[in-house]
Amino acid sequence: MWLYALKRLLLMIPTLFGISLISFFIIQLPPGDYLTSLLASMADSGQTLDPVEMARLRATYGLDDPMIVQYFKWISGIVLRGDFGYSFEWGRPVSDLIWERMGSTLAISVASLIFVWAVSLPIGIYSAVHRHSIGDHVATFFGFLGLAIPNFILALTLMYVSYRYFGQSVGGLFSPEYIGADWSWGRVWDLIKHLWIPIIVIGTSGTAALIRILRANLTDELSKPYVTTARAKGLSEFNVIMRYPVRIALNPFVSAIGWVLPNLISGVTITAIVLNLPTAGPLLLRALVSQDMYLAGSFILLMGVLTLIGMLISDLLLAALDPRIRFT
Amino acid sequence: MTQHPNPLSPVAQPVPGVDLAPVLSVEGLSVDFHLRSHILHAVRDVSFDLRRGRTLCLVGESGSGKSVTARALLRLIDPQARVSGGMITLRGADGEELRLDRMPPNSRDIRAIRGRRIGLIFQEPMSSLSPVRTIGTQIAEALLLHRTMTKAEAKAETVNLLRQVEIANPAQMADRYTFEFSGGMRQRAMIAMALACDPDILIADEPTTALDVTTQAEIMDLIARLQRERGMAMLMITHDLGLVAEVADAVAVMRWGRIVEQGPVEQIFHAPRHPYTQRLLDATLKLDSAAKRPAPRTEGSPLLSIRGLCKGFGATNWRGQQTYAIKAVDEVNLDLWPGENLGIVGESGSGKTTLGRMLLRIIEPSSGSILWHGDGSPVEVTTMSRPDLSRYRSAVRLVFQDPYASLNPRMTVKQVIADPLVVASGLKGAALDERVAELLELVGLDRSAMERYPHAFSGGQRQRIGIARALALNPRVIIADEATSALDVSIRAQVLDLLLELQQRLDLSFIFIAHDISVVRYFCDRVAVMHRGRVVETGTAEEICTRPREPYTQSLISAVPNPDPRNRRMLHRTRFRA
Amino acid sequence: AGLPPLEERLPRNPLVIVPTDRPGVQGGTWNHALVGGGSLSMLIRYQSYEPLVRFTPDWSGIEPNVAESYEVNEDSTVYTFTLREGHKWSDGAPYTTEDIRFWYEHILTDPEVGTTSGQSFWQVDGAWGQLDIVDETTFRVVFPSPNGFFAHGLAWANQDQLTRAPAHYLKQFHIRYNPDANQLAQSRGYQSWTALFAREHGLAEDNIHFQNSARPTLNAWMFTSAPGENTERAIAVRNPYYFKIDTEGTQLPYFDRIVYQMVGDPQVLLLKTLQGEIDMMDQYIATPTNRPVLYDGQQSGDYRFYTLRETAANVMVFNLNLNHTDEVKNALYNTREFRQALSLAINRQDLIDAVFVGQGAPAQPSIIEGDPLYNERLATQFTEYDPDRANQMLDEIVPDRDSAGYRLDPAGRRLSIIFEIDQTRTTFVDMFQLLPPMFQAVGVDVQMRTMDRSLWETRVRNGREFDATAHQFGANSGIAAMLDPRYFVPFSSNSVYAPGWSLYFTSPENPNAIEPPEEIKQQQERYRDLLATGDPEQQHAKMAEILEAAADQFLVFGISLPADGYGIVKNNMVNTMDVMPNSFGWPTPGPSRPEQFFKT
Amino acid sequence: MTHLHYPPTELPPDGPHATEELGPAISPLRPGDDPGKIAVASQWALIWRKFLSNRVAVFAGIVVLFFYLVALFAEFLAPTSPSLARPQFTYAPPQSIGFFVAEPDGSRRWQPHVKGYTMTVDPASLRRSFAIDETAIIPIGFFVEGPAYRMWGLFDANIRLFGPLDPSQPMNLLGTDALGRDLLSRLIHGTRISMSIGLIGVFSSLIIGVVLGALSGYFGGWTDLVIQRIIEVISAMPTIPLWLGLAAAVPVAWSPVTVYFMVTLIVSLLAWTGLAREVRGRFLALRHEDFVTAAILDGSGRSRVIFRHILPSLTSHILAVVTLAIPTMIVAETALSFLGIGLKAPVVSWGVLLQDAQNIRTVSTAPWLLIWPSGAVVLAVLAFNFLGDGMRDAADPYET
Ligand SMILES: Nc1ncnc2c1ncn2[C@@H]1O[C@H](COP(=O)(O)OP(=O)(O)OP(=O)(O)O)[C@@H](O)[C@H]1O
Ligand SMILES: Nc1ncnc2c1ncn2[C@@H]1O[C@H](COP(=O)(O)OP(=O)(O)OP(=O)(O)O)[C@@H](O)[C@H]1O
Ligand SMILES: [Mg+2]
Ligand SMILES: [Mg+2]
Repeated sequence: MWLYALKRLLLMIPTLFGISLISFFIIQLPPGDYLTSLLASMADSGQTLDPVEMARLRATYGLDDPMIVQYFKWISGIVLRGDFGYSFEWGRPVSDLIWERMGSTLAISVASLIFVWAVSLPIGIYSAVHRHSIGDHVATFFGFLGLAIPNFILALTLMYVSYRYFGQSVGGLFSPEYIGADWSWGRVWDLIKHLWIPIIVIGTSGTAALIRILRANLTDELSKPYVTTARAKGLSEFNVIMRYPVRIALNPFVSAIGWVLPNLISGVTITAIVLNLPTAGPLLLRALVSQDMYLAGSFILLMGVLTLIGMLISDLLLAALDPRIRFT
Repeated sequence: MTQHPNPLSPVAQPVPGVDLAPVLSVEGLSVDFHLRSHILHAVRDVSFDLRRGRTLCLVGESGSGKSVTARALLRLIDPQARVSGGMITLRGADGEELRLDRMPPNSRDIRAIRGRRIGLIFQEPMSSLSPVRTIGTQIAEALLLHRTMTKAEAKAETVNLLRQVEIANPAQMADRYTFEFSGGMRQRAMIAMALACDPDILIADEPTTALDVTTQAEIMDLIARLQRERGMAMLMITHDLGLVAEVADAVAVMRWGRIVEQGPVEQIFHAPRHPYTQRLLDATLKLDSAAKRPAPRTEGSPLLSIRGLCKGFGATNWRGQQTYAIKAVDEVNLDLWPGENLGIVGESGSGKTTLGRMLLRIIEPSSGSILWHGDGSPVEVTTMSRPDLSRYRSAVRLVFQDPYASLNPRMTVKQVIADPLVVASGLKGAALDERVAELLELVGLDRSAMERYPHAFSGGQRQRIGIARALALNPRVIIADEATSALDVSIRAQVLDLLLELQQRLDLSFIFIAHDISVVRYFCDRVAVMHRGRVVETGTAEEICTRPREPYTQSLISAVPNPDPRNRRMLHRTRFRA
Repeated sequence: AGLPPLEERLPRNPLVIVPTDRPGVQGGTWNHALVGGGSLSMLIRYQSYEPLVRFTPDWSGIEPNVAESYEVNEDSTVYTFTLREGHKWSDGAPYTTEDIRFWYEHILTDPEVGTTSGQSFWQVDGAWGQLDIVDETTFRVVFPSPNGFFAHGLAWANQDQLTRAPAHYLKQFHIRYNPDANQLAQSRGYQSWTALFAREHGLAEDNIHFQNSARPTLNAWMFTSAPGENTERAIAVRNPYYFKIDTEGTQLPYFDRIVYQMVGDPQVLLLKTLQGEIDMMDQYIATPTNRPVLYDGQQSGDYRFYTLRETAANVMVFNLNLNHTDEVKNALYNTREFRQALSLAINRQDLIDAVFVGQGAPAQPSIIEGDPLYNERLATQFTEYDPDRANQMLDEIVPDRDSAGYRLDPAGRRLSIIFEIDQTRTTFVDMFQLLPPMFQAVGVDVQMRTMDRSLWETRVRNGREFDATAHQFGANSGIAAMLDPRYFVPFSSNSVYAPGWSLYFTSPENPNAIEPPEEIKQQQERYRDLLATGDPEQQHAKMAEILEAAADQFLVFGISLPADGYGIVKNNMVNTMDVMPNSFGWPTPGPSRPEQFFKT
Repeated sequence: MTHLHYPPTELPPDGPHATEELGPAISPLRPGDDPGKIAVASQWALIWRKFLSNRVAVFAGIVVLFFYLVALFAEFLAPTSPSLARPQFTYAPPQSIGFFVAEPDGSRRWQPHVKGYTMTVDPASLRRSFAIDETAIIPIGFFVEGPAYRMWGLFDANIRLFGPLDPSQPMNLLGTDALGRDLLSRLIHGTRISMSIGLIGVFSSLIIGVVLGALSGYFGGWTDLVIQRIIEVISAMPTIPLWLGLAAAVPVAWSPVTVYFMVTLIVSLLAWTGLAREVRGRFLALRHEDFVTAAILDGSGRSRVIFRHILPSLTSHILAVVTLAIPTMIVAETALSFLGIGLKAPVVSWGVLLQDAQNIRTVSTAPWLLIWPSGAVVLAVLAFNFLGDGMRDAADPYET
């Protein structure tokens, strides 16, 4: 098993190179480069750049090099010096930007992840055990409602409601008066008042998926003979279900853990944009749209690393969860 | 009869304060299955009593409703089954009466009884254990639940229990998973689990089918001791009339959902009244002798020859060090001649299944060779190419030891049996249906079974489905791993005769892995005895059964139960200590 | 704390501002917002419109600002500026002609590290104006030939870099003044000093310029947390050395701080506005669609409306690509009658009703009625809805039709015109939902393709293969129209209908430039002529001539002159203007002097 | 033996040697049925019967069918053309249908109708206010003449299932949008794209995911290694620039539907990874089960083992994933439009309608633009879900 993990860790190196190379080229797929997108936003306020100036800026940014040269500049900086380059748009080292957002990103992602799991596991189990009960149907209905309403609209609507009926400041994690303030009870309360919307928005779509999948898999397991054996021991229904079938029904979740980590970065981007959350998603989106390539590339590389780690963890967990699965 | 022949029976030395009032009475129990197409009355109006320290054996035809009855007592029947009538009364020592039939399934009341007051051993231990938790935790769980113990104590007790059920290296084996256990070991784990909380009543549904006779005897000793010491009552379901004769106090005979006859063991064996009971006893006697058939030729080249076959299992820790290693099959040399029935008997866990599986390369051998002479020139099986292998596999068929696990739960019986036919011959439509029905009828199943799913059958029925599947392709060799253990004697005799008849017709050979010495004697020409991965003795069936040479074989033969309650011999067996 | 007394911070002759309504007191925070990244050029509007000379609040002319005074000679060849004595940067360093020299030598005219972005008004006939430093506070700019709009160029938003380049600060990054500049650059992750230098002055693009909170400024507020340093919000605080006082002698600005929230999406900004979190806003949210929502929210948001005089030449201008690479299409689009017929096929009133709630009247891109330059023919020709006449005219040009009733172009293909549109321009998209049936009625297959803005920039502004597009802006009055006559003269890349011709105007030797037909060349000459003219009267006459010719040429056509827009301002904000132009040249509300806004 | 208290069996009254029973006791489900006949009903017949007895599932099936009928006959069913804009009726609220009109003499006459609007424009708020005008009766009816359309591109027609008798009169049962287009007609037309092209993506990613996941899990080893690396690369791949690049690469002359079709296909080429890993996980666990071994021994080829023997164990999971993917796909369109590559006008889909509703203006003053499209998505998805659930239950061996 550990040998397997080691092998996988070694395999990560070429995979990462592959990922970085492919992503770097994909980032360049949209026509134009950072300057074009800059020009587009400048044109909005009536400014234009003359072609000579453009050419000069291109040279300063190194955008006139062939793509492969740019790639090697970037990747060798990372490998040799741990330098991720700097962001054209923000004019700061990429690593600063990424770390700055990681805190809140982690906080929000983990909070919503916990929320999603905390809500959907019990409901999913309930739904499977009490199939076709009223509770099951209600969960199904709300789950799909959450899926069918785009996060964007849901966030807007919730914000509108909270503005309209609770007179609460919307968007972000804090009201303006608490941004950058020291921690106090008021600030915590303010945070809580802001946090419910993102959690609901992210939660509705996330939980629905989990609930349905858990329900489906658990339903299949519930009729297996080993469940009856567990019952015959006199275990309570709760323990029977949690210790036996749920463990096997979790297999798909564990398979999907690979995505949890990269999702920390890019997940819920649209929600974050609408809700003005200071997470990494919107930053990444902007970087991609404005072709701020080192920032985007580094984000993607980071996501690649997280994906690889996530998948490895997921594979190890799979084997831990179900001894029939043996990796070699 | 003042001198009771059974020294195990507490009645022989009456214990003060032990009354013989029933601890559990069942009256008029009926269970119906509401199936898609009809209602099946699986259990009809069944009544019996279980008494302290006594054993009631339930025998009967395969599919007659024995397992359903047993499960109904603990309210563990499938959701589509309904208890349509009857009373189940559990009586405590202090005279309180609990009506189990009135308790809702999975209620707190019934849970307090499950495991604690009534232990249940399931018929198919292989599928009844969770594949993803270690055997140890599954046993310890019961201990922690019903007995006040710390985790460490539970662990120690688990190891102790495993030792009592004769599992070698219990401390290590507690940490293994189900799929690393042999069939018999799983069954013993199941027994350990049921005994863990020393229940007042033990319901054992064919608890020893996968056990060799010596182990079986040890287990029965253990249970008898518990009965003696703690007054445990037992309901034992079995097909082995020898065992019934050895352990039962009373016997109930079931057929088509009814108890057709019930009475003290003496009476059933010596004065059976119901024709079915009589047929059962006759069949038992018949199986006690060898079938009369010409000896197969043993000259020329064998069909299969096995040389130096080995298989080791093991685990390594994170540093790659071997933490446990086992030689499941060790340097086995065997030949199978055309038209021969080769029996393999041996201790549970001695590598029989592993050997059988290696012959089909389901398990890759660690070393050794297997030569197949079926296609003219001999071919080495261990290095066969894929197309050859699939041809070889259609000629050499396997009947799995665990019928339940080998049937796809999502395919109907028809699909299961038809699968090899469809693949090999492309049979379709009515012709296919006809062939499947024919195969089912051969093994004594109704053609109406075709559209049902495996879980809706009794243990014996599933086993027969497995046999039907093996027969489907007109094979040359059948490796039958405990293929008849779950069948009642009359059907077993019928199936064995069928196989013999097919053998005559089709020039079949069998490798017959079995625990039931009488079956081996009846069916096999030659017998190989396995012990700890090695073949310790080979000889003709008659030789092995009557004049065993090796001490292990002697102990084995001496432990074979005698189907006569007046002449119990299991207790006088010779014990083998290696 | 630790600051010298006020007299020492103010220049000898501070600029006295007459407040719009009444003098106020220092203090308070201006709550503001920026949407998305990359929109920092908006900052010029709110806190950074401090050129040497600026547009007056009513956009009627120019008045001194950072410069104490300026003079122009008769033929507009010599401009003399006087700076304020004792004027200081926000770090207390003096602001003198040394700053002017440094900028001129090391940024404007240095071919290696300089930038000339937006500085074309410093050039006449390809030659830079000469800088003459007279003394610490006086300098002259001398042109070889007349440059009538030089002062306007300085006043135009964003263009005046003379007040944005603190020499004493920038010298540390310049190799000439700091031999270690290269090491400094490398330690900060740049390849050489030039990159760091460009980054530090940021004059090539506003996004970079405003990301620097270390660089001293002349503005009323200076960033303590610049946009980009924190991705959530930016904070600017008062500049203690700011050079303006009110009539009471209180140093401006009144507001202590401006706090910009960085908002990801305009809808959120709208909600924040409704909630009263924004003190003043007209960008991003003040659309016709949002008007009812904002109207209803006046109570809860505690704000009122102000009026924006729209200055765009039209709400939407149809730009057929007159320099198409496809010969057949090019010939067709260059047929004036074809464009006229299309114009007649449009039911403008319906569009105005649906998209602008009936606000506005049919008009071509033109000068607003009432302006001295107003040209009725230019404004109203071919604005009537007359499909029959359109059909007739088209029958002359492209008579053949296919089975579905669409006309066939001379090459025998279905006459399809695909309009490529920047998807952020939602009003265009809305209008184009209604337009295809109107054109179908005259047998022309008009389709719309929306696309991401960068793609639009690449395909349309920098490409030549598109059929057509729609765009906006330009100017509808006075000086603005002269400075941005994009729809009347193809003179810059904003004249998207004729990219090749525009390039011919700026750099005729460019391989992508296309020599325009004679009448267009004449028009371009007229415009060149206008730019050289310093005398307002003559400017006016020349512009009128251009407009008349534009009416003949009918290069583009539109829907309606924009109706007045609006913005919202908190009820407790004082000294804002109730009516002001909406433009990016007069960077709304910059010239209305935010430094004298305050809250009660 | 007397001390053994086992009573002898109570034999049936007719004695021990009475007629022996010859088979299991069965009785029909409903009295009167012939159990013998039903007992051999084929598996499919049983599944079908089981399905029919599940009322929710049958109803869901009918709803799905209904959606497809709507999609098929959209032109005929929609009261008016989906792109017909009436500038004077922007953001007009829904009208309700009345059945009787009061005659001048006080009697009531049968006449299905909707009430007209009176509209005022408020110059301050730039808003059209609509009030239902009780006196303006707009008679409506079935099979009326409406705006002309070309049915399936085959023939011209102008008969519509229902609508105002006078086509120039407004009938907006679900209200109108920002350009005064009838929401009901747009919703009906949107069904076509959303229930066809939208689902193609779902099914193609389903197929890729299942096949690759199955291969990866079944074979393990190198196959697994390679497929997993592909998955890693794909899931780390940034999609946004891909879309943007794609949007640029697609020829402008392509019709929006073609572009959308391509985009959906490409989405599905990238969207299979999650499912593939889940399928793989289950395969890894199942591949050594005895029943799989048995299938191999039966001579089944690899694909037969994978698809016929193992895959059915994943039915529930796959059905769940599919029903989850449907709304996600429909809604994903709104995100794609964000980048300029979703469906574009004049094509309508539910996603386009939802996208139109993504603003405060709609949420606050025209909620119907939000409610109906999301309602349609929810209804469709619930219908698919219950249908899928019903099918699963019907095929589930453990259920009765
Ligand atoms: N879940 C089920 N659905 C339908 N029928 C069932 C189900 N379980 C058992 N049966 C049927 O009920 C009858 C009794 O089954 P049971 O398992 O009690 O038999 P048994 O006496 O234990 O037989 P064996 O000795 O073969 O194990 C059988 O005919 C079987 O087919
Ligand atoms: N997959 C496995 N991993 C580890 N050990 C195994 C595995 N399969 C079998 N064993 C071990 O190999 C030995 C032989 O097992 P096998 O199943 O061949 O026994 P058997 O002779 O068939 O016994 P039984 O009669 O109880 O079925 C046992 O000790 C068992 O624990
Ligand atoms: Mg049984
Ligand atoms: Mg075995």
